[in-house]
Amino acid sequence: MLAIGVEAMSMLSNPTFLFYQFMNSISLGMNLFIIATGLTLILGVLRVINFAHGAFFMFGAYVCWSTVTFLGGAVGSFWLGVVAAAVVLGAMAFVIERGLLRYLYGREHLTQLLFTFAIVLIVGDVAKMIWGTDQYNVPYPHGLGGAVDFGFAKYPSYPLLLCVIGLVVAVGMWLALSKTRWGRIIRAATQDREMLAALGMNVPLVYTGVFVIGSALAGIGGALAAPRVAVSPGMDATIIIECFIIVIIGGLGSLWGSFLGALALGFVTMFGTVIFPDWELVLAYILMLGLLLWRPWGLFGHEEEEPH
Amino acid sequence: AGAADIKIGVLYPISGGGAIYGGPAMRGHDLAVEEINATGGVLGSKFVTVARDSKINPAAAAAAAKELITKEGVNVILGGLASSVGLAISEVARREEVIYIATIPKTIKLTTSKLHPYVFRTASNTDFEGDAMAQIVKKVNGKKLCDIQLDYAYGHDLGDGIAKALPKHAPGANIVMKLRPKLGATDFNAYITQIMGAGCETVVSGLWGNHFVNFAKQAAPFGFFKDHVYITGGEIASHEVASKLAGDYPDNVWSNTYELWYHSPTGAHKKFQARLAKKAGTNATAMWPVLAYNGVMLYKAAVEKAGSTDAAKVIKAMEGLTIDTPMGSLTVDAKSHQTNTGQFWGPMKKQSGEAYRRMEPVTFVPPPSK
Amino acid sequence: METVLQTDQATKAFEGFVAINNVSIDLKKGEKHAIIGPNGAGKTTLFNLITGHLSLDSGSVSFEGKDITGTAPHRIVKLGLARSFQRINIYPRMTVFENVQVALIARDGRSFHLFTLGHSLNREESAELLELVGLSDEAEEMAGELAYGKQKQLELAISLASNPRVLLLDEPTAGMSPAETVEAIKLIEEITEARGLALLFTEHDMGVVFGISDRISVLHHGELIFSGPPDHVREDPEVRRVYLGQSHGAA
Amino acid sequence: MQTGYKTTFWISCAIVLLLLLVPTLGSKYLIDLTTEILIYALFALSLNVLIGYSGNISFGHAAYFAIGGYSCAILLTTYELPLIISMPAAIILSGLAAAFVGYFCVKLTDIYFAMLTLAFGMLVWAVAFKWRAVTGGDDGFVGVNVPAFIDNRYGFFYFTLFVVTVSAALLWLICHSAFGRTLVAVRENRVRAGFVGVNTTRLRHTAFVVAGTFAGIAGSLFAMYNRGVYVESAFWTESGQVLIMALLGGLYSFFGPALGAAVLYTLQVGINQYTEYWPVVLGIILLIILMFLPDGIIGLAQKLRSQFSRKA
Amino acid sequence: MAQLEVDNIRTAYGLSKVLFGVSLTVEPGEVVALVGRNGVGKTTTMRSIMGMAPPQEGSIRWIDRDITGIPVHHVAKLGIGYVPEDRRIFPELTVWENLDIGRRPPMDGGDGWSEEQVFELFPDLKDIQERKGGVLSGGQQQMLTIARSLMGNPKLLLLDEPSEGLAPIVVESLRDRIQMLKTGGLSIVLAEQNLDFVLFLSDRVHILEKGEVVYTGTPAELRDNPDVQTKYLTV
Ligand SMILES: Nc1ncnc2c1ncn2[C@@H]1O[C@H](COP(=O)(O)OP(=O)(O)OP(=O)(O)O)[C@@H](O)[C@H]1O
Ligand SMILES: Nc1ncnc2c1ncn2[C@@H]1O[C@H](COP(=O)(O)OP(=O)(O)OP(=O)(O)O)[C@@H](O)[C@H]1O
Ligand SMILES: [Mg+2]
Ligand SMILES: [Mg+2]
Repeated sequence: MLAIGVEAMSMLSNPTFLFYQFMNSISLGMNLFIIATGLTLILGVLRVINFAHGAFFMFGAYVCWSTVTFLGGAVGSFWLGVVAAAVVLGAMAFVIERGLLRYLYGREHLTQLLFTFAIVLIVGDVAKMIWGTDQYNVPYPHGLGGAVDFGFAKYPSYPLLLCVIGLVVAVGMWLALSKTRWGRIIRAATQDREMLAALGMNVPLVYTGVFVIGSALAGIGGALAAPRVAVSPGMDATIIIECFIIVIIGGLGSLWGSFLGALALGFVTMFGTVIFPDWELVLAYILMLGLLLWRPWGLFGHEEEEPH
Repeated sequence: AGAADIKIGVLYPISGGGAIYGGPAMRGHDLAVEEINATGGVLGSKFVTVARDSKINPAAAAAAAKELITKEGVNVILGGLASSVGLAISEVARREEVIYIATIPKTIKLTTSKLHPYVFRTASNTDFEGDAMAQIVKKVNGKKLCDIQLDYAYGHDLGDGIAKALPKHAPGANIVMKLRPKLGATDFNAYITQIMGAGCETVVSGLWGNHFVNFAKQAAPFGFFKDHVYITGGEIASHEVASKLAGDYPDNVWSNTYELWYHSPTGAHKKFQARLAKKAGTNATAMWPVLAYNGVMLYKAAVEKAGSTDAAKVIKAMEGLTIDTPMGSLTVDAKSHQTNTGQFWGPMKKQSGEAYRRMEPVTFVPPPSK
Repeated sequence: METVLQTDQATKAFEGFVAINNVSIDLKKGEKHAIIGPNGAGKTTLFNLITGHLSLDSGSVSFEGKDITGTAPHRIVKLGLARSFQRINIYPRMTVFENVQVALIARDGRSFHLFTLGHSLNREESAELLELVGLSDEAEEMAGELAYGKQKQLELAISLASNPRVLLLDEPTAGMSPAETVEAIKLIEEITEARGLALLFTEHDMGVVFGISDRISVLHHGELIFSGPPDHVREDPEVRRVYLGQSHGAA
Repeated sequence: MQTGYKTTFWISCAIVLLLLLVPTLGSKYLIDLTTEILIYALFALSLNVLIGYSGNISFGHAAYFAIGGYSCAILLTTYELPLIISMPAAIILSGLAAAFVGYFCVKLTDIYFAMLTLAFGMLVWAVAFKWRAVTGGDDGFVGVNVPAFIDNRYGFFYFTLFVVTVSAALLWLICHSAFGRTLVAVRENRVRAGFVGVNTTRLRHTAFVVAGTFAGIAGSLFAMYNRGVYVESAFWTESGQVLIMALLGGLYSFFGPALGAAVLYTLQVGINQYTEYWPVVLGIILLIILMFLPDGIIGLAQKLRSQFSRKA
Repeated sequence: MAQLEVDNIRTAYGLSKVLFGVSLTVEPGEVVALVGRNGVGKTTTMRSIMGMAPPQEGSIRWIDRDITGIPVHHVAKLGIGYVPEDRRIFPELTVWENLDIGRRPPMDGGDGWSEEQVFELFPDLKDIQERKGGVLSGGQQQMLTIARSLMGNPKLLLLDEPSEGLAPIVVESLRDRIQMLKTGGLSIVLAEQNLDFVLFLSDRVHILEKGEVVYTGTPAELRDNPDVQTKYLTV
């Protein structure tokens, strides 16, 4: 076992292998970021830890599969699937928020958390009722099943595309939140709901909007993940913990925090599995522990203001 | 009429991630019970199924097993999926002195270190599987092997099984790299690139179900399956994986399955297949039903032979018992309580005009004789 | 007279903005010392530095001759220095009675008694304290539902519970009606008198400031610009210019 | 108020008395079910010291349950030590583990706290998973040796009842002690509590240790009851489950969580018997409780009682 | 017809009743003061008008429209601004962003308040535009709250204890500024403990006691009525 570990280590001095690992890390990171960003948004504004985010992610993947299958795998059907996932999840989120969640805003974190837990149970079973227990395969979108040739090495094109999408999402969200009035309103809503209403803002609408957008992002994340993984029950379970870890190490509700957190998780996972193969199970947790011991409130978070 | 029903407790995961397997298994189980009852039952009694969700949680499965025994008063327990669940149910069976037939769990411990009189297994085990894979390594003339297994009991045991069997069947082959991704892993890129870097021409593996699907989908764009022969346990040749991956199923894969709907080694299988197809509403059926089906049939035969449902008598009857199954005859080893369940092995080939891969040729590999 | 509390060249900056600059003040035994100054002058910050809520960039704080720079807040309280807050700071979902009782339990060092029933501890003393601040009637009400002024009274009761020798009050009468203010001031005077407390407080109500303080220090832009008896403060042109304005300055 | 304590005392006595009679009903299943519920009730009560009384949501509480379970099982079986040594040692080990983990966790609050406990909990899970030689890995530690006097359904039931009753009594005392009161104050306003001279960090740390220790007791009972310990017991979903139990019963009452454990466990076992779609049923029940019974079952009972007495 | 007409409202928090029939009217450009001891219901009256604590009985009319129980943000959009006693700035937003959140064009067109004008009113805020609201001193927060609600160009301002926590010199200038706003046509409901401030600014004073209006009069009348003052306002 030891000798084998050493061999893997020695591969790290091989530039092609290093390039692969580097790309692997970034693509995993961006993949996770796309999924986690919706969670960050919801957590930041609604202060709700949305356990159902993973279930929404799974649902998005299923919707994408159904769309692709319905269209017989025609060119472009995958991208329609992504849109469909966003729309369906957005609509679901709308119903959940308007019908139930909004009555719980005044209550404790724990109540809201268990609420989302209940949603996990329900959404999971609804998915099972619709799609059964089979696993499904979504082919890579047309023209993206191959690899891009960098001269010295080839790297699969689809993960590369995910990196680009991740970056676009990050920059887009950042611009929207910090440079627009709506962004400021959303941030204000995280801090004092009642006062925001007293300034004439339709806070319930803001909340609904944020929940819908965040959930649609989960759906998009699921649809975008679908070509790389088996679409099946249970795919929600691991992703939600990874998303939590990202959000926490980034600092609650911080966009760039979760961006960096996702990248960190990508690198730690990819290099960790090579250097400490026996620790793969807990690499993510160790990353989180280490980070929180170093910066207790995450990369970009800070302690709640205490009263003067 | 007259005699009381015989209650069969059955435990498969029917909720959550494990439901992919538990659902089809239940179908096979129900088919067996229906057939038995349609032909007048056993000793004049009907079989009645009491099903519970084992989840993939041993403590929950143990609690459910206890409930089946103490509340429902079942005569036997069938099922299990994960190894830990199998062991947990087995422990309850031992204490409550009720027979447990493990239909899916493969962990070797069940019939070795944790063996007790009440536990039997109709599933294959990791040593059988490793032995078959070593034979294929020989067949494809593999020399430099990479071994990738999931980091949990089944993966470790299968890895050991392969390592044990290699010197016997393929002495020239050498494992140069062992990789152990975690159970439930979804991103295999780090492993794919490591194998590519290590320069193996052959990969042995036990990545099952979704793990294989994810691995294959992520490896394909690298051109991975052009350069590597991929020999794998974990029933990757089964219909559920082949049909779902369809055109994305990679080339150069050798794998196994308990059953193939398109391949009938016996006349009994044809009939079984027809009935199952009717129940499932499709010809192309999964592999899991036959496992559950065989478990019920084994118990039925043992009760008939014992002439009673008394556990001690049934155990006696079961030891050394041989029954006919859709897959051929099956014998219970009197000492280890393990049946000689074999598996089909072969390369997966593209079919002309179809995306769906089939095993071609199909070879039945019986368990190694001692 | 003996000095009980002292800051020596205390300095504190927030991200380059100097909120407290070289401030040295002292509090004598039994003295009532007011700190006044424009909004944002650094009064609350100074209090936070003294009570250990914020750490000093440089300088030191000493209490009864002991250097307490860098000591944890709860230790400082135990030494005999208590404070109230500018914003209300109570236990909103506990009864008024329990608010005080818990403080007494802490004072007696019983917070870590896992096997002593809490219910019966310090009942009489809690009742007395509530009586003292005039909250006897509200003893069983949820503290969070009290009106603002009453919550301030409760704050005072909680602060007194630790038997302090020095009391730091950050705008104790802010938000109180004139009637309550008069009562509160009377109360504070009585209590400081009876218990021999030294009092360091901030306040923007000049009636209160000039009414009770023995000495007044003025902060401006984080610096101490004046310290002396009330009459002198009133006449100081600089203080009038930056803080008092016309009405109070003229009086 | 004092009379309130008295009522609690007598009601508790009555419940214990009724429980003593369970084995006479002649149903093995009922005995098993009651034993399981008692163990989960203790588990939930221990968690409530953290959640209800100190206001810290833990997602890693199952870790101490598992540590108690593994230690007790290993000491009894691998080292063949008597129960009188194994169980106390297991309890102390859980407490020590909680002391170690708590040291880091109590520096944080709220969601960060919850996530840190989750991370530590998963580390414990991973150790149990990987340390096959000692714990049996994901196969579980099967075949625990238990002493003869509890190696039967009845003996174990009475033993469990005894241990859970004594533990619950101790927990009650702790929650209503000077410490418990101060804990509530810290939950309500940490900063203020600091300024009346409470070392809030140490106080929360103590609560963490108390919770972990009693979870360890529940865990060691569970290991002996099942004659086995499995890694799933340390998984975060197990922590989630016990959290739901506590909330279901009502966090701000001492006995609520125990009641919640009884109700949820029975529900789960019950629903499981009728449908494979038990998660959706559970989800809907949970929703109804959250939407309509904000203070859990105990809260509802109190509301009904106060309405009743107002009419009377 | 008055601009704001509060008619006999009764408000409770849960089971505890706080207002027992409070009525008041405000004419355009008028300053109406609410005074009284702590806990008599001044804040609750304002929260009722704002829709934050909708009354169980009684009605609130605003320019010929019944606004009883409508959502808070609708009330705000109809031109009523609220400055709460506990400040409630958005701590994570900068001073400038806090002001921006409050921005709302005047209902009847025109330019309305700009940051520059607000900074003229509170020069202290100008230098700390980029500072986060949460770290401001108590008084700075108070100024920011008032400034923020002005940015919404309300027709009626509910000012809950605006002078609290402000330095005397600032109180003075605030008083003058409010006077200016009033001259500019803004109506104001003012809850205040500082009697001088009240007497200087208001057109009418209501004294509340235990959730009821027990006295109504002009400042002059109140000034000349030491009996009432002693009875309700001092010890
Ligand atoms: N954490 C911080 N970061 C940056 N600036 C801060 C911080 N805390 C306080 N300040 C600034 O320091 C200055 C002093 O604030 P402080 O609260 O001490 O004032 P104060 O004298 O109590 O005023 P007031 O009378 O209005 O309560 C203010 O300008 C404030 O904005
Ligand atoms: N959220 C609440 N729940 C229950 N009771 C409340 C709540 N808020 C206020 N009260 C009660 O309502 C009454 C009126 O409070 P209100 O804040 O309106 O008084 P106020 O006149 O503004 O007093 P102050 O001058 O102290 O600000 C008080 O007795 C208070 O205890
Ligand atoms: Mg201040
Ligand atoms: Mg008020």
